[in-house]
Amino acid sequence: MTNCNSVRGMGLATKSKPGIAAVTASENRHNLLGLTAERLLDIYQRMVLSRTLDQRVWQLNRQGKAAIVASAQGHEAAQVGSALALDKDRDLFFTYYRSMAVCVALGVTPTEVLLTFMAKVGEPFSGARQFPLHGAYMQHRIINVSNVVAAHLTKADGAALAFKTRQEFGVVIAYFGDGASSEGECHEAMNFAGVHRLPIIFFCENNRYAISVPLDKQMAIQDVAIRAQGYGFPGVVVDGSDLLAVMEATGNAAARARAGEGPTLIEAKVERFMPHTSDDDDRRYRSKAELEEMRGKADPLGKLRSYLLEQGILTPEMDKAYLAKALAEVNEATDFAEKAPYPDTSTFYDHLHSPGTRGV
Amino acid sequence: MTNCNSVRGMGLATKSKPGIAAVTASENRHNLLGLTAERLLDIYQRMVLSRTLDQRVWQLNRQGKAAIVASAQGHEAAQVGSALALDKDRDLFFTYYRSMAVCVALGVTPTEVLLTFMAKVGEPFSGARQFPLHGAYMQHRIINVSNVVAAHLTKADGAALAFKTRQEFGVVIAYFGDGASSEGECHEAMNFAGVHRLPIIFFCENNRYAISVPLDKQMAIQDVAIRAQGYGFPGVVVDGSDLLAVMEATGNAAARARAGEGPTLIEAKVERFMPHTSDDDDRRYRSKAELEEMRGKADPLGKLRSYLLEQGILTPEMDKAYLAKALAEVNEATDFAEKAPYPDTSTFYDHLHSPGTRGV
Amino acid sequence: MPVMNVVQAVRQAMHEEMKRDPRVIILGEDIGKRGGVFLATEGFLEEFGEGRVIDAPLAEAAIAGIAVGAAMNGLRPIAEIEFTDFIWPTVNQLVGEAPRIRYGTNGALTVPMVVRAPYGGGVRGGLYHSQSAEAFFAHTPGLKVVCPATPYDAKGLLKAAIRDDDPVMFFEHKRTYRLVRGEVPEDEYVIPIGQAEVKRKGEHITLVTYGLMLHYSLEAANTLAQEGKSVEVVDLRTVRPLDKETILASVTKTGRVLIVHEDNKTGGIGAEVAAIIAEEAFQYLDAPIMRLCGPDVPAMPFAPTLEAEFMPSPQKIAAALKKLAAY
Amino acid sequence: MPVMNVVQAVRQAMHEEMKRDPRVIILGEDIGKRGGVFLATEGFLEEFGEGRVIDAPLAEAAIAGIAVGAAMNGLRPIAEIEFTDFIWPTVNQLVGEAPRIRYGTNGALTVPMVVRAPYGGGVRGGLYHSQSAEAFFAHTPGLKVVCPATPYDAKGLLKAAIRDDDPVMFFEHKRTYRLVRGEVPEDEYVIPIGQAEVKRKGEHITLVTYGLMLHYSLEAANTLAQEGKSVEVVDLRTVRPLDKETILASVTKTGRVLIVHEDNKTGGIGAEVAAIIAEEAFQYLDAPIMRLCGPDVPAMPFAPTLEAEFMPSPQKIAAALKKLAAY
Ligand SMILES: Cc1ncc(C[n+]2csc(CCOP(=O)(O)OP(=O)(O)O)c2C)c(N)n1
Ligand SMILES: Cc1ncc(C[n+]2csc(CCOP(=O)(O)OP(=O)(O)O)c2C)c(N)n1
Ligand SMILES: [Mg+2]
Ligand SMILES: [Mg+2]
Repeated sequence: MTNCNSVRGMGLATKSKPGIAAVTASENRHNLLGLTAERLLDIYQRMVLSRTLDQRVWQLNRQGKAAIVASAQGHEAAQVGSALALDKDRDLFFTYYRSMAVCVALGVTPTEVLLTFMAKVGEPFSGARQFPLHGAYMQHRIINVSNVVAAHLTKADGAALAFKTRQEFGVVIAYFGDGASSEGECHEAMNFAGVHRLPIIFFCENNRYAISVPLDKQMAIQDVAIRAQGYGFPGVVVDGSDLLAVMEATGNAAARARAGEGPTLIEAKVERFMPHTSDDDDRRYRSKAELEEMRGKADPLGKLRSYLLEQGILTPEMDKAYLAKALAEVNEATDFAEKAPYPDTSTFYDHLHSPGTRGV
Repeated sequence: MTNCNSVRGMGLATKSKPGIAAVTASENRHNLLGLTAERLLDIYQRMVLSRTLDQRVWQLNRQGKAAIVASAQGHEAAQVGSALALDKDRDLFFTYYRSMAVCVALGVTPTEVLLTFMAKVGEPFSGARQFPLHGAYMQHRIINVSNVVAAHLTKADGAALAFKTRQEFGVVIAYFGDGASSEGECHEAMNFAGVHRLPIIFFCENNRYAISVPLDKQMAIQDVAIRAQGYGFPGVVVDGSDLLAVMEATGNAAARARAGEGPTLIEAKVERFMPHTSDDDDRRYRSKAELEEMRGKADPLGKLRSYLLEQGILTPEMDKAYLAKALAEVNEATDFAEKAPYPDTSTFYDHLHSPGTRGV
Repeated sequence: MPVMNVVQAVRQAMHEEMKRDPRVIILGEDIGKRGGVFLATEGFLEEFGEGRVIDAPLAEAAIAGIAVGAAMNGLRPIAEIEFTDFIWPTVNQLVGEAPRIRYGTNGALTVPMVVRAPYGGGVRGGLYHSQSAEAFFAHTPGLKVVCPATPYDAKGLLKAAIRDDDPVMFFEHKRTYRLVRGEVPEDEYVIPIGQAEVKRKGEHITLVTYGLMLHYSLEAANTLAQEGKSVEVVDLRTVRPLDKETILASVTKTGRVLIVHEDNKTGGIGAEVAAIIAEEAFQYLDAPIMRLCGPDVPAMPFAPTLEAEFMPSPQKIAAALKKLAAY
Repeated sequence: MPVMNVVQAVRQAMHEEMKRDPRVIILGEDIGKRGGVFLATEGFLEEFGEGRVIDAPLAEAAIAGIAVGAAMNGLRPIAEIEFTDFIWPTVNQLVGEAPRIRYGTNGALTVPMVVRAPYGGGVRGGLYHSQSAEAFFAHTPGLKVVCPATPYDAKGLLKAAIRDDDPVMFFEHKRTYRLVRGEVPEDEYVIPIGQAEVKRKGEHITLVTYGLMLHYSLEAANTLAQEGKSVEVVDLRTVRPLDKETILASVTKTGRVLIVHEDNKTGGIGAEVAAIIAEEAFQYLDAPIMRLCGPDVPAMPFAPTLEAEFMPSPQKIAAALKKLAAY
C-alpha cells in the first residue's frame, strides 16, 4: 500500500483513489458501497433534519434565545457520511464546535440539540455548563470537551491508544478544520499516531477559512492531506459535498484502522455556507459573489437530493414530506426547549472533583 | 523549482540534488564550491579545534570542573560547514545546546568556550547564568536563549520576519535535532515560514536519537526533510559528515532565502559520537557494536582529512602541527578559565528589567 | 473630551503607536480584513499594509514565539490572542522564554513586545470564553501584567506597554469593551506601568481590585456610602509589578481590606495582595483581610443562572463590605 | 524497615501500582530502555513491555494530551515530563483541558492521570533545569498538586495520586532524589492527598513549607531550638488542595508564621497560605506573616555563586525565624 494519495499542488499531479473522488455519478455508486436505497433515504433524512435544525438555531439566535451558533451548513455530507461509515456502538467520535450534523447523524434528538443551544435543563452534554454540543454525550460516544481548537487531537490519540492497549477494535475519529491543522498539537497528534499505528481517523473539514483567515494565509500548500506523508500514513482528499465519496473514504480508513494498519488523514473539501458563527459578519472578508457562488456550487444536500432523484429512489413528494417531518420535529423540539428551565444554581458545585476529595 | 527533494522512504525512490550528496570525491569538489585550498585548511583547523576543545570539556567534566557537556563530536562537518556557508556579518545563528562547533567556526575563542563551561567571569553568553554556550553572543550573532528543545524555532521565524520587514537581506539559520522535529512549535514555525516565505534555513542535525529515543520511536518516516512538502518549501537530505556537501546545500538555501524565495529545510544525517551529555550513559540503550561502527564510519574530521590528504592540500606533518596548535590553544584556555573567578553575587539582580521599571 | 468605550481606546492606542513607530507590528488571528473579532484593529490592514498587520495561522505558540523573535531582532510586536482561554499554548514562550531572555543573556537581548488578550466573563462565554489568566503570568519574574478597567487607563497603559522594553501582558476585560465608556483626552498621554490608582477616596475600608470588578466595586462603595461607610477603592491597573506603596498607604489609613477579583480565588492576585499586606502592614490591620473572588470552579458555566452564580456582583461586594465593616 | 532515597520510593510506588492495576501505563521521554533520566522507571520496559511503558517522541503537549485521552478512555496513565522546566507546553492540556473535563461534561468523563515532573534547584541546573512550577498548577480548580519531601511521603502520595480519579500533578524535587533517604515500610500504604503533616512539633513559631525546603527548615528549627525557641514545622505535602485545618491549628497555637519555599516569592504558594491565615486566623496572629522564598528572578543562575544567592538555605531560614521570634 502506498502512503501518499491524492497529493495535489507541489508540482505533482492530482491523484484520487479509485472508487472515491474519481467515481462519477452512476446508478451503481451506493450499491458498490453496500448501501441500500432505504439506508440512503434514512441518511438523507438525517441531513435534512440537521439542516432544518441548523437553520432554526440561527433564527433562535437572532431572537436572542440562543447565545451562539456555529453552523454545519455546507458540511453535512462530510459529517453525516463520515459518522455513519463508522460503528456507533464501539467507535469514538471526537467532534468540534461545528459538528451538529455528526451529532444528528448519530442520533442526538432535535430536542436535545435545542436544549444545548438554549442552555436548559436536560441538555445531555454538559449540564448547560458549556457551549452548545460541547461536553460529552457518552450514550452516543460523542466527546467534545472544549472550544480550544485542535486540543482534542492528542486526546483522540490517547483514546485510540487505550483501544489498542486493551486490544479492542474501536476506531477513533477526530474532526477538525483547516485552521486547526496549523496548531502544534495537530502535528504532535499525527506524529504519535503514525509511530504507534493508532486506530484513528483524522478527519479535516477544509472549508478554506479559519474564521476570516483564508487558506493561503494559513498554509503554503493546497491540501492538508499532503502532510500525512510526513507522518507515514495515507492522506486522502475527498469531495466533502459528496456523501458517497465521504462514506467510502471513511469506510476504507476505518477498515484500515481496525486491521491494525494505523491512521488515515481524510481531508474533505467543503464550503462554510454561513458566517463563522452567529457572532461573525462574513461580509467583512468574503465578497458577495464568493458567498453566492459557493452556496450554489457545493450544497451537499442538493447534491444528494439530485442523486436520489436521478436514481429514482426519491420523489419530489417524498422530499417535501421529509422536509415537513423535519420541520415538525424541530418545531416540537423548539417548544419543548423554550419551556424548559435553566439549571438550578444548586448544581453549580457538582462534579468538581472525585467524591472524597478533601478541599478544593 | 520543485518543492520536494531527496525524498526517501514512503515508497518513493531516494533522490539527491545533483551536486550535493550525489557528488563523489573528485579533485574538483571544493573548487566547484568556490573554496580555495587555504580556506579549506582554515575550515579544517576550526573543526580540529572544535574536536579538541570538545574532548577537553569532557575531561574537565570528569574532573568535576565542568558541570555538564553536550558534545558536538560527530556533528562538526554539519555545524562548521553550515555556519561558514553563511554571512557572519549579517545573518543570525540560532544554535542549540549541541552547537559548539558552530560557535568555534564563527570565532568564539577556546577561552570563551571554556569560561562558559566553567561558569566563570568573562563568559560572553549569559554572565554565567546559563548552561555552557547558552544566552546570546551578539558580536558573533549567535542566539541560544534557552535549553527548551524547539522553542527557538518560532523565534527564528520572528527574527527572519524582522529582516523581511526591514528589507534587510539577512538570513536566519536555526539548528535543531531530530528530536526537536516532534515538537508542535517546530510545525508551527515551519508552517508560518512557508506562508510568509521567510529568509530562514531550518537545519536539522539528525543523529537518530533524542537522548535514548531512537528514530523509529520518534517518527514513522525515514527523513525529516519530507515534511517540508507539507509547508510548501524544499526539503534536502545531506550527508552531514561531508563538509562540502553541507556547505553546498547551505549555500543554496541561503541564496534562495536572500533572493526572497523562502525557507529550506536541510536535514544533515550525522552521528552522535558521545553519550547525549556527560550526565548520560549511552550503554543503557546503544549496543557496543553500534557505537563502534558509527564512530568508525561517519567521522566528519576523518573524512575531511582524507579528502585534504588525497587532494594534496594537507600533509601528515601539517596535520600534526594543526593538532598540536589546537591543543596548545586549548591548554592555554584551560589554564585561563581555571583561574578565572566565579561571578560576584552583586551581579545577581542585573538585567532583570528595563531600567526604570517600578518594582519587580 | 471625546467619550469612547474600552475597545475604541485600545484601538486608538495601537493606531497612534503604529503611526509613531514603524517598528510596531501586529500579529494575530483575524486581525486583518476582519479587523479582529472585537474590531480592535478595524481598518489597520488597509492603513498599514500586510507587512505590519499579519493575519496569523491558528497557532498561538507561534504567534507568541514569532513576536519574541521579532522583538529580539528590532521590532516591537503586538501579539493578539483572540481569547484568553486560548492563551495556554503560549505559556512555553511567554512564561518559559520571553521573561528570561534579558536576564539569561545578561542584557544582550531584550524582548519589547506586548501580548493583548481579551479575558473575563459575564458575557455568556461558558467555560471556554470566560477565563482569566492574569495570575499565571503575574507569578513570572520578568513579565509585566496589566489589567486596565477604563478607556482612559486602557489607552494610556497600552501605549506604555508598547513602548516598554520588556514583555508586557495586556489583559482587556471583554465585558468592559462596549459597556464601559469614558473620556479620553485627545492629547497624547502615557500611564506608567506599575502604578495603581485610588479611584475613590474613603476612610473606613480599602477595597483593592482591577478590571471589570472596579466598576462593580464602585457601585458597591456607593451602596456603603448610603450607610455611612466610606470605602476607598484602589484600582491596581497593573497586577505585576504590584504598586505596594499605594496599597499599603491606603491600608495604613483604613485598617480594613477587601480584595475583589473575578479570577478564581485560590492563588489569584488577591492572595499576593493579602500576603503583602499581612507581611508589611500587619500592625495597621483592624480586621481579617477578606477576599471576594470567583469561586474555585473551572471558569464559569454557560447557563445564565450558573454564570450569575460565578460572577461577583455589586450586591455580593456590598454584602462583603458590610460584613467587613461590622467586624 | 528498608531505607531508600526519594527516587527509589517513586520507582517503587509506580512499580507496585503497575503490578496491581493493568490500566496503569507510563509515557514520557527516555523512560523505556534508558529507564528515565533519573532511573525512576529502570527495568520497567523489560518487565511491563512496550505497550505499557511508552518512550514518547519529544513533544510534551502530546504526552499530556495523550494521557488525558487515554484516561478518558479507561486507562490510568502516568505522564513523565523530563524536567519541570519543559512542562510549559503541557499547560494547554493540563490547565486548559484536563481539570475542566469532569466539570465540563457534568461528570460524564473523568481524567484519572498523574503527571510526574522533577523540579527545583540547587543542582547546578541553571535557568532551565531548576524551575519550580507548582504555583501555576495550584491556581487551577480541578487539579490536585503534590510536592512530597521524603521517601515515605513520595511513595504513599504517588500511590494515592495513581489511584485518584482526577488529574494529579506530582512534583518531585530533584535535589531530594538521592540526597534524602528514609525508611519506607514494606507493607502497602497510601497517604491521602490533601493532608499536611506536622513534621516537628513546636510552640513559638509555625513554619509552613514543602519539598526540599522541609529539610532545610528542620535544620533551621534545630538551630532555633538551641536558642530556646521551638518551631513547629508544617509540611504541606499537597499544595492543592491546601490542608487549611492543619495550617490554622498550628497558627492558632503559635501566633507567628514563616512560610518558606524555593519558588519565586510573588504569587507563589506562600501567598495563598498567607492569605488564608490573614483571612481565617487573623485574631490569633502576634506578628506579621513572613515569607522566605526564592527571589523574583527568572529561576536560578548556573554559576555556583549565583545559584547559592538564589537558594533559601538553613542559615537564611534560621535568620528569618530569629527575626520573627524577636518581633
Ligand atoms: C486554540 C484556539 N485559538 C483560537 C480560537 C478561536 N477560534 C475559534 S474557531 C476558529 C477558526 C477555526 O477554523 P477551522 O479550524 O478551519 O474550523 P472551521 O470553523 O472553519 O470549521 C478560531 C480562530 C479557538 N477556539 N481556539
Ligand atoms: C522541551 C524539552 N523537552 C525535553 C528536554 C530534555 N532533552 C534535552 S535534549 C533532548 C533530546 C533532544 O534530541 P534531538 O533534538 O535529537 O537533539 P540531539 O541532542 O540529538 O542533538 C531532550 C529530550 C528539553 N531540553 N526540552
Ligand atoms: Mg475552516
Ligand atoms: Mg538527535
